[in-house]
Amino acid sequence: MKKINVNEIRKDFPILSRKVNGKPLVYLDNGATSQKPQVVIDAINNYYTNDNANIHRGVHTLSQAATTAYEVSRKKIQTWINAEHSEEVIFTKGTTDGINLISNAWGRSNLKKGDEVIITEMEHHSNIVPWQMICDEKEAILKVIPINDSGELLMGEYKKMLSSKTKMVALVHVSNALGTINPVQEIIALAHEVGAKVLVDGAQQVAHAAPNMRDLDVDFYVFGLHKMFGPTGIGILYGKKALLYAIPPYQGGGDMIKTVTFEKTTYNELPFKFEAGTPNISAGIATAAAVDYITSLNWDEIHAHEQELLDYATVELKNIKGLKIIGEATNKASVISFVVEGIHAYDIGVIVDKMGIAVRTGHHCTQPLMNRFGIQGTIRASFAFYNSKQEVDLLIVALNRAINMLS
Amino acid sequence: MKKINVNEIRKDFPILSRKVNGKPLVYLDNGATSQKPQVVIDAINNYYTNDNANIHRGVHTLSQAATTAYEVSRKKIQTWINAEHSEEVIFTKGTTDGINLISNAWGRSNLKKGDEVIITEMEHHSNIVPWQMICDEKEAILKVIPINDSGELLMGEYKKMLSSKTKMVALVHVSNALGTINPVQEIIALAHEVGAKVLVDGAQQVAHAAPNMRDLDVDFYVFGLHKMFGPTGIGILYGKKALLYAIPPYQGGGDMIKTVTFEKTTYNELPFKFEAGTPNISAGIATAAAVDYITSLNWDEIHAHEQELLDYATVELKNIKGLKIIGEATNKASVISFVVEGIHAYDIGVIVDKMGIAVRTGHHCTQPLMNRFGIQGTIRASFAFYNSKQEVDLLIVALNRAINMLS
Amino acid sequence: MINERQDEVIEEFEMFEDWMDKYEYLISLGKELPLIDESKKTEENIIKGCQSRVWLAADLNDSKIQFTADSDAIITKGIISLMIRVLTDSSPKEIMETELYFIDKVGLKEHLSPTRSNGLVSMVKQIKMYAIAYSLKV
Amino acid sequence: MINERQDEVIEEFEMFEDWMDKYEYLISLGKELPLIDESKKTEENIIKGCQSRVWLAADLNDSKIQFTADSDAIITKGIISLMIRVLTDSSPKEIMETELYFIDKVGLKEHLSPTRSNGLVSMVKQIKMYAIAYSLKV
Ligand SMILES: Cc1ncc(COP(=O)(O)O)c(C=O)c1O
Ligand SMILES: Cc1ncc(COP(=O)(O)O)c(C=O)c1O
Repeated sequence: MKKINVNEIRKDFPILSRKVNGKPLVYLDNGATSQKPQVVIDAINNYYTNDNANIHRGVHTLSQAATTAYEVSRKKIQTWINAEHSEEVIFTKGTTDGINLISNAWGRSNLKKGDEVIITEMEHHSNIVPWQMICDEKEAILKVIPINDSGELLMGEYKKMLSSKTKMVALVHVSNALGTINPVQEIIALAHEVGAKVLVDGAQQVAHAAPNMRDLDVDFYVFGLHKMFGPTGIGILYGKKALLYAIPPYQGGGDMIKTVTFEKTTYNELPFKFEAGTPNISAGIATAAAVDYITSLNWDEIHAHEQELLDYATVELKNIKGLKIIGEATNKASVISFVVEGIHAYDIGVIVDKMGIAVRTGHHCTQPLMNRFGIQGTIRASFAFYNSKQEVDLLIVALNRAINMLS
Repeated sequence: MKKINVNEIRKDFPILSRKVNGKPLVYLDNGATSQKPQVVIDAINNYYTNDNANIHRGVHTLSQAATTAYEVSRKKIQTWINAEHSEEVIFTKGTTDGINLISNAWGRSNLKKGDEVIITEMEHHSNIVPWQMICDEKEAILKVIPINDSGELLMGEYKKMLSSKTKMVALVHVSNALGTINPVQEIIALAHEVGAKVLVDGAQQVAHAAPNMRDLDVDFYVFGLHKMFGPTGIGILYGKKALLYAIPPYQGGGDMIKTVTFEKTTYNELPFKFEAGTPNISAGIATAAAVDYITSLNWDEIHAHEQELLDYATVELKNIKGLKIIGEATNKASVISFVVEGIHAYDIGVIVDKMGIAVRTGHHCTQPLMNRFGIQGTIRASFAFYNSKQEVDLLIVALNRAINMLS
Repeated sequence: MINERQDEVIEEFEMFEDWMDKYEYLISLGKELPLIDESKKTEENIIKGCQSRVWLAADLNDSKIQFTADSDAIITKGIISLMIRVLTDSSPKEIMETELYFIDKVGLKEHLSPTRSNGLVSMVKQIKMYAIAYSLKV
Repeated sequence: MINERQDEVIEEFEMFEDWMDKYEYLISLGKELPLIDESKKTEENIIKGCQSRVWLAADLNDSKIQFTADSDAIITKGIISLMIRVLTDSSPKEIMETELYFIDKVGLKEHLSPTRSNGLVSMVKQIKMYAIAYSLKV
């Protein structure tokens, strides 16, 4: 397969040429947030410099231009995720906001005592705590699909859990801590057989491939733009139209109403019913630039490149004595978590940072998963398409040096 | 009093030199959103170009720098609003989000059947609908303080409403549709006498003066940065520490927890308990630039200038035949709403826009207030400190021309 | 037929030198006789834009649809008047198949943007709905 | 007394040429004898940073506070070792009044930033709390 030119692509991202602690930045913390191409930065800049106005309610030119640009972004997302209707695309604050919207608005109107919600052992706190809160309130039961030592879901256990009591299955598409890509399509189909709805947390998926709503037949899908080379403070909740239609609103305020009197308020149509208040307009508008950017790339090549990075880094890391990779699923995104025997992840993070390497250390907001592996946390290197094999080499050099110092 | 140099100040705002429909932009829609000085745009730009990283959890240099910058913004806001503790400053998505947070998290844990929540007849939908929703759920009663024909609260009626049943008084500091500045300090003191809490919607206040938390002795105060010359998608909820401490969290997710197990989750300290998920980092960081910018200005001069604009525009508008100002409170911010006999606000908005004038038309998300005055909507000119008397003149010329065409 | 009338309107608008002339013409159209019978201004026939209200009624006569409509905003009403002139007295099929290009061509596209809160977009949708409904009856 | 010890540490660090030397020294400090009695590593004495855990105990002896502390991260432990060297065996009043400037001066300020999740900041807060508490007893 033709290779992408990483050196060329890196030029699109101004931050990638900066230095950290005197060393060239090696940014391997893409799982936490991705870097932004110049076109996204420019879109934000241009909005504030030339077009800034509030949207959806103004007659004047600036307001119309901003509204149009904002709605263009919605359509671009719709196309990108292959949703049937543009009003199935709701702008949120981020992944966490989207999950809370559903656990709250859907949960309050659909869960009752004794109902069951299924999550997995590898969920991010953002896909655990909201369900704990609503299950607590509704006296519903939270069930957890366990994983094997490689970090893969035990599908047999999942099938056993499913019953007519199951109302919701909420799970991560790609695990931020392990890299595991879950078989969401199969999981969704199984859930639908018992009449349960499925919410997929796509936070980590969207940097690696466009999720396909119609192929997945998923009920709710959430992600944030900041991990897909877009701005901070904005995310997407996709929901099937009929479901969104039936759910009561989450937040009340401007834009989400049709008419308000003190006696009776009627709610606006989709998507506005779920978009109370002035949104993050600059980020909404720059979303189009992010989608345009990523769709301009050759994703077959990117998949091959990311796989190569993953394979290469995996082999190189395994050569380091005492290093253990956490998460060895067959189907894995370019995310590697590991621990080093006798050395605290924090110490390694501090030392490699001195050499310009940005990795994440800690529990990655997946404490139950860390407990499952009997560890406090890991060191995580997460790769984006702009990372190179040379950067893997630099990581390995830095790790060896850190381990040397720390043992 | 010394006059501010509007021409100089305008240079700080790049958009103010653009043209609209071939005419210089006259931006009089500051009530909807304000324009941004270059320093705010630069701060966002600089973050994405040089420092972009996720915050609060990373050990590496970029993450530390971003976290520090984000927390600096919190402190700047604290100082600006004279809050006692920095953890009383919660970052939200905006005014609407802040009100929903309180109506939800405070309301769910504090309201019960028969309790009373008092709002006013001039509230924005964002301070009506959330209270309708929670009162509905809790079978609490929503009471409404009426206003007089000038658009001032009937304080006598308010006093009569107060009782031991009153649990919350939620009102707007400065009315977005009328300009009325409410006597919030007195209202708060009266509410406290019966043991009620007070939430003040400061969305329109913050463009005209810094609200003082300790002087007001307010329990909750909300506003958004986009109306105070800062970025979109970020707002502030101030809450008294003891109250915030006692309220359960609103959203669940990353950052807002201390420990998570499937059996039991403990929540993080303030302010993080209320800040689930990756926040709007770029906007959070640029908040400091917005606060620095406005505190660098001479606000005594600005008050005088805004008063002059208000007085001048009021006189000039009243000279127009058939024009009626809606909202003539003694204590008024630089916001003027008006209607023209026999002409639809929308038509005027469309025509003056052709002449480069951006005003807002419609119900301004205050439908009950419009009903009170028996109108569908108004035309609203809302001034910021960068507006000039010449711009008022241009507005008057454009209005006369529009009325001419339309009558 | 519809397209002929569209082209007619486009030609008419070519005379106008600037936006002033154009809007003055629109306003004069808006001011002319009522475009709808007062009795038809019912809650049922109303289309609520956020800012202006639009009323729309459709009757079938001799296999052709007669549209009548109105708005409380005069510019909106002017545009409605053009639309009725173009569309009324056409068969459901014609209406279903037509593409309303004249609005764009005469420089009034902004008023038909889905982000406008004047109710016109919903009106056009509603017109198509009527056409579909009546096409089943014809 | 405390300041003398701070200055001593600062002088020591002036020898180091680069971050490597400095961190190697810190790590070696971290590796030395336990800084706290295993029996004192209780739930009560733990300070939970998001990433590393810190244990801290304080005892009053002869009107002077003895601090012992530990961490599971070795760099954190190295810094703790410096802090104990500087602070221990001081009177509550001294500790209350002291300003810990050496951390900044030796170029380790980043570790004491309130945004760090290593638990050190909470530890310093806790040290001051102990000092206040004991000052009431002395
Ligand atoms: C008085 C008032 N309250 C609340 C809001 C809602 O603010 P936002 O839309 O920024 O959430 C606004 C702004 O439209 C307002 O003017
Ligand atoms: C798998 C997963 N889910 C949810 C989240 C939460 O996303 P956000 O913090 O952007 O709301 C993250 C990111 O940290 C994640 O990796």
